[in-house]
Amino acid sequence: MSTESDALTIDIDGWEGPLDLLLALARAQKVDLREISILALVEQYLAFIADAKALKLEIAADYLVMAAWLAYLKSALLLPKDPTIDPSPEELALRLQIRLQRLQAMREAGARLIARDRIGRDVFLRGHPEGLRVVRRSDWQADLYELIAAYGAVMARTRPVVHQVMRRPVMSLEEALQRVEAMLGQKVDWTRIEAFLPGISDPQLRRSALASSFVAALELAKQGKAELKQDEAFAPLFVRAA
Amino acid sequence: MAELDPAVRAVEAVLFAAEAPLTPDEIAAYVGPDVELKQALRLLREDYAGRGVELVERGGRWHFQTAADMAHFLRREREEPKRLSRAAVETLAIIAYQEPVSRAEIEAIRGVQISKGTLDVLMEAGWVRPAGRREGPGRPLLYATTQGFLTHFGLKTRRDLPGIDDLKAAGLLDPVEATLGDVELESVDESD
Amino acid sequence: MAELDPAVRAVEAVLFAAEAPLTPDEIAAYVGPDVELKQALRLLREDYAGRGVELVERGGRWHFQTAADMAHFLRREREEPKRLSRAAVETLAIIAYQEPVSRAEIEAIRGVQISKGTLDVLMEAGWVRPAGRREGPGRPLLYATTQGFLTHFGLKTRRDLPGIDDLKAAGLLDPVEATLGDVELESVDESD
Repeated sequence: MSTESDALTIDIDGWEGPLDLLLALARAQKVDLREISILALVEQYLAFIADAKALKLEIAADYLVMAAWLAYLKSALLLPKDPTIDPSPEELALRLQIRLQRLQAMREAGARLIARDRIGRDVFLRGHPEGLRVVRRSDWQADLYELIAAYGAVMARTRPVVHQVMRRPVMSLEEALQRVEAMLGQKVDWTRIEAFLPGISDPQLRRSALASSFVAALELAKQGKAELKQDEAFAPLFVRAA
Repeated sequence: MAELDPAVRAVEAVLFAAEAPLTPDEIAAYVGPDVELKQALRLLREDYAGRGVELVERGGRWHFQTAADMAHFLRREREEPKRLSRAAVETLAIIAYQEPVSRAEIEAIRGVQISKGTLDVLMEAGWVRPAGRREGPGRPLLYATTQGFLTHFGLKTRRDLPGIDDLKAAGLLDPVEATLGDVELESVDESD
Repeated sequence: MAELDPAVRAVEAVLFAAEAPLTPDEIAAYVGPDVELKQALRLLREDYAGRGVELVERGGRWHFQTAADMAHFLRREREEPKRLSRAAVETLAIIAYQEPVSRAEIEAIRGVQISKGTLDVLMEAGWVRPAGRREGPGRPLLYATTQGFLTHFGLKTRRDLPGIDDLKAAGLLDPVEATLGDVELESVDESD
């Protein structure tokens, strides 16, 4: 900021690019952009850049690109017409002119837009509106199936459950008592308790028969009708008539 | 409308844009000291009398408000479809099948407590109504279904509800826990 | 002020109470379907013409606001809206007059790249919105103005944009081609 060149650099930065600079130069030339001389505009731009260079300023690349293009346009406009060049230099000049008009038009439109009566600056909305309210009401949905299915579920969950236990093959104690008592009359000597069981292949029923027969033997021993013998725990159990 | 004095227009605009009721002094700070404020306010109040908006004074402060009799226009209802919760459907089903029932009975049947909200929802939907009290200890409030209930569910009478046997036949009574029960019995067997 | 039809009073009250501009459909949702809304709105607009407050239509939505010539009374102690940068103003104008436009088209007109912040500022203000993509190479995102833009800048429709007809007639709103021949301007950064 302290040196002169810095200040001038800032001046260059004040332009929003080469088109902005061109527009400023064009407007200095004529208010109606449709009447400007492109050739004169090119001269002015090139002179501006040349001045800046003379001051040894840093000039952004895009300004130099534009200068080169304008120098080309200038020479093309001054040279005798070459019909093979497309677009023609006149066409290019016209396009540049339209482009400047467009930018100018939008710049003015923006200024007019921003100057309108704007809410919060020129016109104001009600400061403290009561507000409108939407009261949400629930429209409850359920169908008949849901209803009866729910009742079914409640009933199924809470009704006393009746358990039907399948009858399992067992030998009752009475049955075992009769059988063991009857058999004891025939077997006089010590006999393993398994020998008192009926011929059964079903292991479940066999277990039941064994248990019942054991209890029956105990009962007969209690009544003094039988004697039991076992050498050690889990050893074979022997029964004989007392 | 009558052509308004610029000063009155200014007072009108200031009161309209104000974020809170204003005292005459506060209004004067906006419109300037030369305005006949008392007169302007009286004029505006008369101007707005009978319209949808009125100018009112409360404790020395002035503000515009919508006319009191317009209040019902400032709200509108919007219906939002909502599905009943499972608890609500079950409660409704119990009331429908066993009405009139008390809350305690519903809870006994469901095996869980029901929240106050559940019955409220059913009453809001217009399907359940209080139906007197049961004579006896505590005189509990009873609930029953409404005509609206029958209409919504497409029933002529409550007798159109499928009976327990129908539910059973439709498989709707199959215990949900049945499978679990079997597993338990089996594991008991195995440990025999 | 004139005695009002109850229906017109209702429309007046609803618009007065509303926190945002309303479409006729929205007003109808409050005042009921039987009100001749078009007529009521026209009547109210005429009623308020020349007062300190006026009824205006912006992009199909209606609201009350203070009359523009009352601005000097109301600006007192009010925060001015943040000033827009020159780049933002031009970008907004280009979008408003030529919508929908892509960022590249905005840059082609302005001759400089626009910084990300410029469009952000306009979108944050609620004036500009993304408006789909243009079919074609790169499928560029397009920008257009919003309802809020019309409301804020006091435009009934986009046709009310100042000078838009003249600009159109002069061909200055035609779709932008990459004019200016081969000059590459895209690498230029704008200085806001």
